[in-house]
Amino acid sequence: MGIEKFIFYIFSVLLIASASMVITVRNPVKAALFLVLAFFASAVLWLLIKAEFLAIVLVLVYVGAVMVLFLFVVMMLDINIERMRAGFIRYLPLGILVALTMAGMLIWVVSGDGSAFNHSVLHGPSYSNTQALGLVLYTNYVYPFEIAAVILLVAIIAAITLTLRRRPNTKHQKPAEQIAVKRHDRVRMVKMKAEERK
Amino acid sequence: MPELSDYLILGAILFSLSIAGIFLNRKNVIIILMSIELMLLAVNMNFIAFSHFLNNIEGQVFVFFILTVAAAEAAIGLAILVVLFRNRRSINVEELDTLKG
Amino acid sequence: MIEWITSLLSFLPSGWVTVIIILIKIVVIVLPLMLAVAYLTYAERKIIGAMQVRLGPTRVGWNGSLQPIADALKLMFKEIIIPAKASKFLFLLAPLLLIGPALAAWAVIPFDAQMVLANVNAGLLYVLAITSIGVYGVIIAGWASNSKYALLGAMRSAAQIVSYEIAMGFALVGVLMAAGSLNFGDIVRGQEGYGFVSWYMWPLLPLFVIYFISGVAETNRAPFDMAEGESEIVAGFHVEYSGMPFAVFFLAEYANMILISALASVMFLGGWLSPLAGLLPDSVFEIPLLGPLLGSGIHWFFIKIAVFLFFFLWFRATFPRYRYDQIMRLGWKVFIPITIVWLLVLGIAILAGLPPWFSAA
Amino acid sequence: MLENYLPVFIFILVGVVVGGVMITIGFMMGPHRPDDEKLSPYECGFKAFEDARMKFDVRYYLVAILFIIFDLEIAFLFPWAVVLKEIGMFGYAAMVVFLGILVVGFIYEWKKGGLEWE
Repeated sequence: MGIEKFIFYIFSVLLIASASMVITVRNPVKAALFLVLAFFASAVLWLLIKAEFLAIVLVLVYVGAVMVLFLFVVMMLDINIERMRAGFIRYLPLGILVALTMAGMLIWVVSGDGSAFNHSVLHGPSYSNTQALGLVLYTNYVYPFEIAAVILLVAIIAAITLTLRRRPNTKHQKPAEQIAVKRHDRVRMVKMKAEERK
Repeated sequence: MPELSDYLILGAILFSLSIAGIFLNRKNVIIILMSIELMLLAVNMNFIAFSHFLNNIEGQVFVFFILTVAAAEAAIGLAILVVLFRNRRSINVEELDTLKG
Repeated sequence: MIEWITSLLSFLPSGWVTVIIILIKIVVIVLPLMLAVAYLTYAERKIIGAMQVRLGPTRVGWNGSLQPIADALKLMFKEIIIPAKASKFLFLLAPLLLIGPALAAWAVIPFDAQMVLANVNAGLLYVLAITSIGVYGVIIAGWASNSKYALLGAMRSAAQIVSYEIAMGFALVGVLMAAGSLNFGDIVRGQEGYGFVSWYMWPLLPLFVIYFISGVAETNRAPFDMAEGESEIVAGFHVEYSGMPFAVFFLAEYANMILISALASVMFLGGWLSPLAGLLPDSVFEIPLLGPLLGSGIHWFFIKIAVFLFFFLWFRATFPRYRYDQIMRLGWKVFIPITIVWLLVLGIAILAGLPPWFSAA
Repeated sequence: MLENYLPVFIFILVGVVVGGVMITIGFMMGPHRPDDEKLSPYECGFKAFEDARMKFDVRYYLVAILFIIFDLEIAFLFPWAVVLKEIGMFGYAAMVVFLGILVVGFIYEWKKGGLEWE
């Protein structure tokens, strides 16, 4: 067994174990942390088949950003865990049944001798996965690329319209106005005679 | 080296696990969202495996787009969740039936 | 050296030898780093002391030079308090999540033309990804403490770190555009040519400034230490920590400072390159003793790091603390627009082949 | 390529182990004399009267959401920056459009006051 295969099995087991924990663990905070672990394991697995850029982007965007939001939400909304768990046992047999059927069918379809499909090539040390991706992404896939921008735009607008609620009577600092202030706006020089002491 | 089928089987197991996750946690929106993330991860796993073993970079381009859409989905999903929690004090799926006729 | 170790370990299988050599190299990086962290705290107290016309530590050792060791020993013998309602595992995991990335990022940083532990193609991306994990340490520390102040501090720190990470990411993209490579070694080699004139800090000046300020904000250092604010409020997300776990947080903060300085010097100041290489005639660098000193080498890298670290301390001694809304405004409303505009300007400059930085391509 | 990532992986492990060892040393060296008062969460002199896990200003979520979107934007910029010289003016124009669309979102956010903290 080569070292690559060994790494593959270790991280596959880690991935499957953490994915199972995500769906069964009681505390949603722990579920989110296990999901982070799952993303890590898959990043290593992707690295194993030379998808260098995407593996790191997975860590950057999912672990670094999406899961942070998940954690924010599950930590800060004090969710009643017990009530959410109701029905877990009831659906357990059905869930296992569906999962097993699904997994069985999928594995039956995809297993077999995959070596016929192995057209992978060994790249030299100067090969950059990021570069190869970039050369395709901004030329052949330029329309999907722009659509991705539109999707992100929609996400920005949706997030703001959903969550932002202006509170009345809040005070903001306006630096431009502060800087523009002249002395005579604030200070009035008054000339007066010295008063006699009483 | 691991074979193509190794990755595909892993993807299949992951996908089934996330389906089970949706069944088991059908009241908890947060876990359902997490299961969806796992599901997309399984799909991405297949795309990347095919991309590598068929020596075609376009599979990875697709994964990039899936990542984008999934991240946007998670962002909006959680935004909805936060607003929901603020209005209803609950994120239980069964209590979200206000629109039912 | 490496051959000698290899021959010494020849009785082991070759895979193990590789791992052991990597471990030795890591130790060679980590130990001086730890020492640097310890003496950075000393430098901080001495320099800020001098700036405020005080002496700083003087008692332990000559001029207080053993003070950091004494501090470390003291922290070792302190009781580790874990709050009653805290989640024990996560509480102790949090400091590890901060120190791990702060050290691991060093794996891809080139110290010299040959000295780099992992010559990874996507080095810059790796650094950005690994440093973004640090925010977990902050959030988990705040949440696991089950204390209001810790949680408040964690939310503030996390939001601040996350905001400045965007500006930082954009600044890194600028470096990437200039160098056309994600590999740190290539980034430094792209700055060769006319000494300090060829450094990327000139064409990327706004990004350079923004990168460094964001780095200060990322590490929660003054004047962005709002979440900590030791003279105003309690200590932020690590208010419940004591003893060694606290020391680990402290260590991570200082290790991050050194990391930011190292990254800034690699990306904007040409890493190990001498500011004079290419400007002076070659014969100057062949003078014994003086020549190697003026020529490119690892010492220039350390000098540049030291300069940036001095800036960190200088900032702390000089600037009054920002208010939270001011921190967020600076990050979102000032830095992000500037970086986006500059990236587009830079794109034109690169496509037009602006000399001396981009003409080679 | 994998050989290059092995040191990185080991370094991550070492980083975590270093922290772990330090905390273990602390546990071995330090005293253990817990009492109720010591283990209670920090308060300004009074007993904690509610669980610390409370609701937060929705603005924090908004920051996190916007962070995801900008992070993705950065992720899209990375390969572009690497290949900019190869794809030339066409690639540059593609990115100008991309950033233009997102700047619309950014301006919307700004005008709506999504960036104001009070």
